[in-house]
Formats: sequence, C-alpha cells, structure tokens
Amino acid sequence: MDWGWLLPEPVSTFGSEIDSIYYVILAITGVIFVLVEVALVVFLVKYRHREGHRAEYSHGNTKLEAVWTIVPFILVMVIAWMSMDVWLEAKMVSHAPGDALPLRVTAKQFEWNVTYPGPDEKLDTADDFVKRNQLHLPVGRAVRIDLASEDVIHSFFLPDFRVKQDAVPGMVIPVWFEATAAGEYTLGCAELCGLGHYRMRGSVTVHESAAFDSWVTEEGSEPPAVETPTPADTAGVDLEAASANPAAPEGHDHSSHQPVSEEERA
Amino acid sequence: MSQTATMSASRPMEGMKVYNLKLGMWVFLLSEVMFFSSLIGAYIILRFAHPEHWAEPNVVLNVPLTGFNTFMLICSSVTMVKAFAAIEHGDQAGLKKWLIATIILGASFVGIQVFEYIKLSNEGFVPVAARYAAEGGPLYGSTFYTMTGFHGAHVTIGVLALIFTAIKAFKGKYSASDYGGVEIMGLYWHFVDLVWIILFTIVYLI
Amino acid sequence: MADESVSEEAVERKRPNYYLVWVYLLILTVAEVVVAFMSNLPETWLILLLLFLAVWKAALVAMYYMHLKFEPPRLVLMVLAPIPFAILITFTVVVMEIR
Amino acid sequence: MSTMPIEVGHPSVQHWAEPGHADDRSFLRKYVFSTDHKVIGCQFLIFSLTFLLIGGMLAMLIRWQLGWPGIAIPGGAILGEAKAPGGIILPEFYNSLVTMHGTFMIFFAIMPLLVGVFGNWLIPLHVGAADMAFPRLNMASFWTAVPAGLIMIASFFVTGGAAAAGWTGYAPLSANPEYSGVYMGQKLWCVSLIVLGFSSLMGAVNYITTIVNMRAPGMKWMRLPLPVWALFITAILVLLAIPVLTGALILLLFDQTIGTTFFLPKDGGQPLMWQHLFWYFGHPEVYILILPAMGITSEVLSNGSRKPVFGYKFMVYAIVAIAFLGWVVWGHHMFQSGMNPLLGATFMTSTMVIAVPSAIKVFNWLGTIYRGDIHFHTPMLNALAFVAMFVIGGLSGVFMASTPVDIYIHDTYFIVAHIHYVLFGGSLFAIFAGIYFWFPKFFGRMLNPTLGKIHFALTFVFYNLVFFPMHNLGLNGMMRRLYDPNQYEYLAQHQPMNTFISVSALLLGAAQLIFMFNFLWSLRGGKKAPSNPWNANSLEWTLPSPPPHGNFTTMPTVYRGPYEYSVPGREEDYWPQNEPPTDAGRRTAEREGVHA
Ligand code: HEA
Ligand code: HEA
Ligand code: CUA
Ligand SMILES: [Cu+2]
Repeated sequence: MDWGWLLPEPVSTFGSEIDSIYYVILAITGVIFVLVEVALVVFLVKYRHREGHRAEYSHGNTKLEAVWTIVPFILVMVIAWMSMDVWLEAKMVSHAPGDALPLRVTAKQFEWNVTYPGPDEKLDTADDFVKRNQLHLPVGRAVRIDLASEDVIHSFFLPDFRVKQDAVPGMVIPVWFEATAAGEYTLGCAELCGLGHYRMRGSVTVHESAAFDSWVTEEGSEPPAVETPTPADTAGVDLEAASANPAAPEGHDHSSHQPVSEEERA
Repeated sequence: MSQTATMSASRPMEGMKVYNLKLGMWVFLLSEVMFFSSLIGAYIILRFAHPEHWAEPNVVLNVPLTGFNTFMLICSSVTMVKAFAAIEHGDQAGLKKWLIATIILGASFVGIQVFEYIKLSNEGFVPVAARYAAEGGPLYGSTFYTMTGFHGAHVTIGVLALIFTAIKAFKGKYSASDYGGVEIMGLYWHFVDLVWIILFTIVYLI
Repeated sequence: MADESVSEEAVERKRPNYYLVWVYLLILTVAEVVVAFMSNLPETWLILLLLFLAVWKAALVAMYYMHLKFEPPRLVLMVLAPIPFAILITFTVVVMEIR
Repeated sequence: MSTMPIEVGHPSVQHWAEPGHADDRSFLRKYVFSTDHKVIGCQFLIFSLTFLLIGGMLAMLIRWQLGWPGIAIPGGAILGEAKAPGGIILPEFYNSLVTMHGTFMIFFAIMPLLVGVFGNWLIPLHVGAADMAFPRLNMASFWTAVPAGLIMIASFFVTGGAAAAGWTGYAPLSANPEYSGVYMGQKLWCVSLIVLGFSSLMGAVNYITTIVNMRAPGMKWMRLPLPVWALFITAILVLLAIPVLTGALILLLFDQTIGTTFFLPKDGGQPLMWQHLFWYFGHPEVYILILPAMGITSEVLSNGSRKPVFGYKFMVYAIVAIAFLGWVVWGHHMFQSGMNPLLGATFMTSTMVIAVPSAIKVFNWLGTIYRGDIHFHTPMLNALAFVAMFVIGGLSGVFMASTPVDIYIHDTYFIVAHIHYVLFGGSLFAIFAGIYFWFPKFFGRMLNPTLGKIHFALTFVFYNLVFFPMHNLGLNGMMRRLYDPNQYEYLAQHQPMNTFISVSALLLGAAQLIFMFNFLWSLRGGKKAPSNPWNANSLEWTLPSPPPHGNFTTMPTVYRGPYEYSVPGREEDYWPQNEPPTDAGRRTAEREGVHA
C-alpha cells in the first residue's frame, strides 16, 4: 500500500515545474499542519481540567490577530505568485514552441480519436490518418493538440505528463506539451461522461524522433484512414470489462442507442 | 457598551426599524432579484455567443402590442400604490376600488401575453429548437419564452394574491393601524413591474 | 450599534405624488421606444442608453412606489447590498467571452 | 409586546407564554403541523438523519464496488436486475450511486442538519424570541422539504434509474438522456432540487427577519452567540445563492423535457454556462455547509474549555469575510474546464485569499482552548475533531487552489479526500458536537456519554483510515467517479489500498450504528436532562428542558455576551447572559473591564 506523498515521475517539460510547486505547497502546508495539530494536542494535555484550576479570563489579543492574518496572507500570496507563471506556461499555447507537431484529438463516448497530420505535418490534408485510443508522440518535440468532443464533456488526462484538459462539445481547446522520455504511458478520461467513463482510456507511445517519423510514414501509407482498434485494444477492454462485471452486456442493453457502446461490445 | 445603557434596555433591539412582514417581503424580493439575474445572465451569455440567433427588434416580436402591455402594467402599479395610500389613511372604499382596478389591469396583462404567445407560436416562433421556424435561431425563442414566461408566472401569482387581498379588504380586515398585508402585496406587485421594465428593454428593444 | 432611545409612536411618513411618477414612467417608456427605433446611434451606445433608461425607470418604481426613498437608511442599505452579486452573475458573460 | 417599536402598519406581536398556561393544541398541531420552531427543528433532525443514513448506505455500496470490483454484494441481488444483477453493481448504477450519495449528503443531510435543525433550534432561543418571525412559513419550509426528499428517493425506482451525472450534474451529460441512459431520473433530480430550493428560501427569509428584528433587549449584534452569527450569514448565502441554482435547474429541465438547447452545443447552447451558473451557486453552497458548523464549534469549544471565545469580534469578521469572498471564487472548480486560463489565474488568487479568514478562525479556536480548563465531554471531543480535521481539509484545498497543481489533481481522489475532510471531518463532526450538546435541551434527556465517547473514538479513527489514504490515491492519479480502477494498469496496483479503505469504510458505517442506537434509545431511556447540563451562558439554558411552547414567559433582558466563562470574582465559572449584574458583580466587572 502506497502512503507516499511523492508524485510519479514527470515526463513533460513543465511537469517537473508543476511538481516543484506541489512540493513547495506540501512543505508549507505540512509545517502548518504539524504546528496546528501539535499545538492542539499540547493544549489539550496541558490545560485539561484539574480540580481547583481555573481557566484564564481573556477575550483575545489584537496583536496576535494581526500576526495570524498577515502571515498566512503572505504565504498564500507567495504560493499564488509562484503558481502563476507555470500555470500560464502550461495552459497558454502561445508558450508552445513554433515547431510544435499539430494533432487533433476528438473525444466521444467512450473513445479518443487522434488525427495525425501525416508526413507533411499539416492537418486537414490528404495524408492525415486517424487512430483510435492510441496517442503516438516524438520525444523532445512539443505537440499542439486541438481538443474537441462530439457528445459530452470528457477530460483529456495524461497523468505522467501532468496534462489535464476538459474536452467540451462545441469548443476546440488547444493543449500543448513536450514529452521528455520515450516509453509507454496512459491516456485517461477524468470527467464523468457516462456509463463507459471508467474504461475510456487509451495508450500513449513516446517514440525516439527517428522512430516516430518512420512510424508516421508506415501508418500514413496504409489506406484505411479510420483504422479499427488493434486486437490488443478491444481485447483488453472487453476482457477487463467482462472480468470486472460479467453481467455487463444485459446491463448495457437499455442504453444500446449509444453507437459507441454497441461498437465497444462488437 | 456601558453597563447602564444596557440596564435601561427594556425594549427589543431596534433591528431594521420596519415591521417583520415588510422586512420579510424585502428579503424575499432580494432572492427574486438573484433568480431573474440568473435568467438574464444566461440570456446575455447565449446572445453574446450567438448573435445570429436574434432577429432585429419588432421583426418577430410585436413591440407596439407589448408596449401597450407595459403601459398597462405601469398603470397597475399606480392603482396598487393608490390602494395602499388609501388604507394608510383608513379609507376602506378607496382600498377596495383601487385593488379591483389593479386586479383588472394585472389580469389583462396576463391575457394579452397569452394572446401574444399564441400568435407568435403560430408564426413558428416557439421555444423548441426542433420546431423553430421564425427568423433568427432557436435560442431566440427559448430565451424569450423562459424569461417572459417566468415573469408572466409572477404576474399571475400576483393577481391571485391580489384577489386574496381584495377579499380580505372587503371583509374589512385592514385598517390605518394594520395595513401590512396591503403594503407587502404592493411591494411584490411593484417588484414584478420593475422586473418587467428591465425585461421589456432587453428582450424587446435591444 | 443600536441606540436605545427611539420613541414607540409611528413616524408620519412623507408620500410622493404618485401620478407624477406615473407620468415620468410613461414618458421614459415612450422615450425608450423612440430611441430604440428612431435613433441611428451606434449599437453599443444604443444599448447603453436603453439600459440606462430602464434602470432609471426601475429606480423610480423602487424609490417612490416601493417607498425606498422613505424607508430607514439601513433597509435601503440591505436592499442595495446584493446588487453587486446580481451584476456579477448577470455579466458572467464577460467571464465567458474574454478568451 | 411588540418587537416593532418604530413603525405601525402591522402589529407583529410576539406571544409570550403566560405562566402556567396549559398547552391545549391537538396532537396534529403539536407534533405534525406544528409551528413551534423547536418541534420543526426536531422534525428536520429526523428528516436529515434519515437521509444521512441513506447517503451513508449508498457510500457503503460505492465502497464495496471499489474494494471488491465485480464481486457480488452479499444479498445484493435485491437491488434488482437493472441495477446489480446477481448483486454485481453495474457501471450505470455506480454512477447513480455516486451522484445520489453526493446529492443526499449535501442537499438532504448536511444542509438541513445545519440550517434546518440548528437554525430552527437555536435562532429564536439564542436571540430571546418567542418563536420565528413567521411560524407558519417555517412549518411550510419543512413540509416542502419532505416532498423534495421523497421525489429524490423515488427516482431510484423509475426505469433508467436515478440521476447519474454527478452531484454537479454537468451538461450535456445531464441535459440529454441519450448520453447518460438516464431518462426520468435526471428530471426528477432537477424537480426535487427546485422544490428543496423553495424550502431553503422560506427558511432563509425567516432566519434573517428573526435575527434582525426580534432580538431581546440588550441582545446587541456583538452579543449574539456565534452560531447565530454563522446562521445569519449562512441565511444570506442561501437567500442569494439558491435562486441561481433554481434558475439553472429550470433551464436544464427545459433542455431535458421540452427540447430547448440552453446547454446543448447543437443549436448554440453553452455547456460551460451550466458550470458557471452551478458553481456561482456551488461555492457559496460549500460555505453554507461549513459556516454554521464553525459557529457550533466556537460555542462548544468555549463551553468545554470554560473560557471566552478568543477574539470574538474577529471570529465574526472572519465569518463575514469567508462568506463574501465565497462569491468570487467559483471559477476554481473550472480551472480545467476550458475557461480562459487568465481567468483561472484570477480565480486562483481570490481562492487563496479565503485561506486567510479561515486561518483567523482556526487560530482563534486554538486561542480559545489555550490556558483553558478543558472538560472532555462528548460535544467537546467532536468539536476538537472538527478543528483538527477542518485544517486538513482546508490545507488540501490550497493544493487545488494552486492552478498548476490542480491540473494534476483535478477530478482525482485528492478532491474526494478534500470533500470528505471538510464535509465529514468538518461539518459532520460539528453536527455531532451540536447534537450531543443540544439534544438534552430539546428532548429533555441526556445522550449516554459513554456510548457517545465510544462512537466518537471509533468514528474518528475509521474516518481517517477511510479518507486519508484517498489523498495518496489521488496523487497516484486515480480519477473520481471511476467504476473500476483496474481498467488502468497504473491504478490496478493500488487495489489493496482501495480494499483497505473499503474495509475501514464498512467499519465506519457500522460505528454509526452506535450513534443511532444512542440517539433512539436516549429519546426514552436517557437520564432526565437538567435545564443547564453544561453550565452554559446563552439564553436557552435558563429555560426548562425542553422549553415550553412560546419559550420565555417574559421577554428576557440581556446584559452581556454569551461567552463570559471563568469571570474573575465569581464563584461559578459561568455567567448567564440574562443574569442581572449584582453590585459586587458589577464592581468586579468594572475593575476587570468585563465587556458586559
Ligand atoms: C464544507 C465544504 C468546503 C469547504 C469549507 C471548502 C474549502 C475550500 N475549498 Fe473546497 N470543495 C468542496 C467543499 C469545500 N471546500 C467540495 C464539495 C468540492 C468538490 C466539488 C466537486 O464535487 O467537484 C470542493 C472542491 C474544491 C476545489 C476544486 C477542485 C477541483 O475540482 O479541481 C478547490 C480548488 O481551489 C477547492 C478549494 C478550497 C479552498 C481553498 C477552501 C478554503 O476555504 C480552505 C481554507 C482553510 C484552510 C487553508 C485551513 C485553515 C487555515 C490555516 C491553518 C492557516 C494557514 C494556512 C495557509 C497559510 C495556507 N475546493
Ligand atoms: C457531507 C457529505 C458527505 C459525507 C458524510 C460522505 C460520507 C462518505 N462518503 Fe462521500 N461524497 C460526498 C459527500 C459526503 N460523503 C460528495 C459530495 C461526493 C461527490 C459526489 C460526486 O462525485 O458527484 C462524495 C463522493 C464519495 C466517493 C467518491 C465516489 C467516486 O468518485 O467514484 C466515495 C468513495 O469512496 C465516498 C465515500 C464516502 C464514505 C465511505 C462515507 C462514509 O463516511 C459514510 C459513513 C456513514 C454515514 C456517515 C452514515 C451514518 C448515519 C448516521 C450517523 C445517521 C444515524 C441515523 C439516525 C440517528 C436515525 N464519497
Ligand atoms: Cu470520457 Cu469520462
Ligand atoms: Cu469551491
């Protein structure tokens, strides 16, 4: 069982900055927490009722009030001030490098459709191709994602990259980040979006840049733009869904008007 | 905060310096302000986001008709306040007269609004997106009916309350020393008028 | 805050000329319609002007028909207090639009 | 005796019960359709404890699914095929469970407990009034809440099940049944909350009028017991926040029923508009859920440590500050919603500032027990737990207030931990404190102190075992409202922790049975309560337990603040607010500069 308060290893450029703020806050609040709770316990023991002992008659102390108004104020302002830059860097695409790779991610119950620009690195051109629940990225190069949703609100969550952004129907929200380490990671949905919310997840593969280019060329070359999920994918989903819940099919029936859940079951 | 000051205190604290009923009504009206604000807020958000859904004033909506309706509601405010002025000086006859007048004016406001609704919906101006057929877009219809509808509901409730007040008036329940019922009725009624003044402007004229 | 020396008996309350207020309201209403249709102001100014007229009318009703003008100041204060919140929620649009 | 010295127009008379006047109301008038604020308070108590119980049971189901995913609940088959075939919870039912758990707990348990119960019990007695300003409105308020509750419960039994879009009911999921598979349930959810809104509104109007206009002679604002101050500010929040929710719910209801598109992007609707309207209400709401709890805590801490509340004035200012700052922070729930990042930054700053008045309160509580003469009676224990736990919940709030950190922990179990540290560790502990403290006054019997202490100890321990690890789960990236974490490899490894939490949760739930037993048994079997079991100062303790209909036989006069404990020169360590100062008393008072 993991009682740790450390965050998992970050693998994006601003990931570590976010974490450092987290650790600062952890330190500040940790100290405050200990001080308050210790004081509480000490007082309880020290001033517990004893015969003949009488409480001090006091209505307060304005100096103290001033102190514990100002000190916390300064502390929180420091926290806010530190957070500001990192926040804007992480959320404003204007901070994304110019050469960022454009992608389009469209969420729908209960899947992530990723549109890749293909070799020409331009979206909405002939060589674009779409993959379902698979996000492939080059390492060391920023990606700029146009995030959209077809039905309800989903949330594009990449834990290891410290990226989270709701995908809102009717809006196209820009998201950017830069992977710093090749490997396999997870893409999850963090906003309740219906009965399949819990299994609306995809895989993230960060390639070395050369490997990524070759992956793009080979994927781009094969005809069917919208490709059917790889066996691994669906198998994964169904087995686990089933194991989690044998009765799922019946259960899902009355909501089978949902194109996606049919597809999931197919 | 000296001892003696409090020792001499034999009466309740002053509070708001107005009697409970009136204070209560005012407090209630404040929450009504927030309710209509939320609807108006939604309206403004949607209109800013999709101006193309709205038609020019007086193209879909019939401003002259509603203008006349506004006129009647304002008149009903005068009659209401006259009813209050009457009982404030113990004039029972005046109270009854002016209450009846207010009821008639209020009722006809509702009547005209119903007529307007029927007319508009026949012209395809409906709250339902799927069946919206008039100029502009569905948001125009749905916001219009929501806002005017809830105001209309308030007027209707007001008329019923007025009838109730009138009955009490005819039973001679009010007097120069006990006119609270009439006064808070008035407060509610004027508030409804006030809301309409705002709605008329932003829904019909802007 | 509360001072104890307030007399029991009713304070005789001043009343406005209700008909005069009525006339005011009608004039303003007509003015609104005229402005809305017969003026060629730029849109924003038109809207601002109309809103101003509307608020003016509302204020008249509140002050004279609802007698706020003659109520104890503390009641007036209480009534005005939530207006900022009302404006805040009414103009969440600002919140939503600047992006 | 008129409470309206200034103005004629309406003789709003308070009826002071004449001495020895026999209460000749029929049973129905006395206990069912009573207009007596004390009875209505008790009705609200039964009402909301029932919903607390239901909400707790739903929580147990949630925990079962998370602790043992896909394992049949023993005897769970009774839930029916559509919800849990063979006792195995379905995803759609899980979503309903979470939604209804949140809804019940927030709207039908904690809110009525704090506002409905303590508002009714305490306000008239604390300000020295015969009853509420509008007793009949008060009765209506309760009898409007009941149908709301019944509608909400009924929604479990309609086809498609209960609402499943989270207690925040985010559109479009909540707006279009096609998306959620919930048809009637979501509509009933809206209707029920709209109806409940009216109930709260009537309450608020009553509270504000009563507190402003009906304070007994000498009960100056700065002599009001802190629970009354808290309830006053809370009532203002209710008054101004609830109508916004009502407005939003009505628009949502139209989207669901007649086919408008306020929140549906096709035909121009704005999904984010729901979030703005909801949270504009929602954040004041969470302070509605904590301020009265803070008031109760101050009262009990001061009594338990036989010491005046430290910095009374600042406590009051802090309450006001929290309430009013609460209006300008709603965006902190929407940092990741696609709202303009620059706004996020603004909302972060305003949110951070709220830590300051909260700090004032926490430190003043510490100041109150400092150099006190602390008696660990059951109410005191729970009040102390409030302080200890609220600090944790509050501090975790600061993590989320920091926008970059929130990117990672938003919609994870870190939030769930926060929710429960402030709402259970905060509000609920204070509520327990309040119930243990005032139960004797209103039921005329003491709750059993031994059972009380056992209940406290078990609750405190298991509560922390349940909710503290949720921080860690959140930091490992476990999302909220997740039917089966094992879907994610990186979460599957934390299953042992989830199972551990679930075991603790079941024990926590079981521990509540002690309270339930103590409560129900003491109603008849508890030992008779004296009029002032805790040697407290405020006016209600000068009356017999339970106080007669009409409370005071003559209007009381108040000479001092409610927290004059351990005043030097008095043999008792308490000083009732309405006890006329003896000459000796007054002399010492002047010498010691007592703020009488
Ligand atoms: C009783 C209810 C209650 C209370 C009192 C609070 C109090 C606070 N809450 Fe909480 N909150 C909720 C109930 C509550 N909250 C709920 C239910 C949700 C989830 C809604 C949902 O379902 O999505 C939520 C969610 C929530 C979010 C959104 C998280 C997300 O979804 O991403 C945020 C973000 O800022 C937040 C912040 C805060 C802050 C800063 C406070 C502050 O008021 C806390 C202030 C207190 C302290 C800071 C501790 C005491 C102070 C000191 C010891 C002094 C020293 C401290 C410092 C110097 C830092 N809360
Ligand atoms: C005050 C509010 C409150 C309280 C007390 C609780 C109590 C509990 N809650 Fe929670 N919870 C919320 C408010 C609350 N909750 C909210 C707002 C959410 C978010 C919902 C959403 O995401 O939409 C949430 C979500 C939530 C989740 C997250 C679900 C998810 O995201 O997937 C979980 C998971 O473990 C959980 C568990 C529990 C548990 C185990 C308890 C236990 O403490 C329960 C223990 C049992 C009781 C407290 C009942 C005791 C009964 C009595 C004492 C009455 C006695 C009766 C008489 C005397 C007649 N709750
Ligand atoms: Cu998509 Cu949750
Ligand atoms: Cu909040």
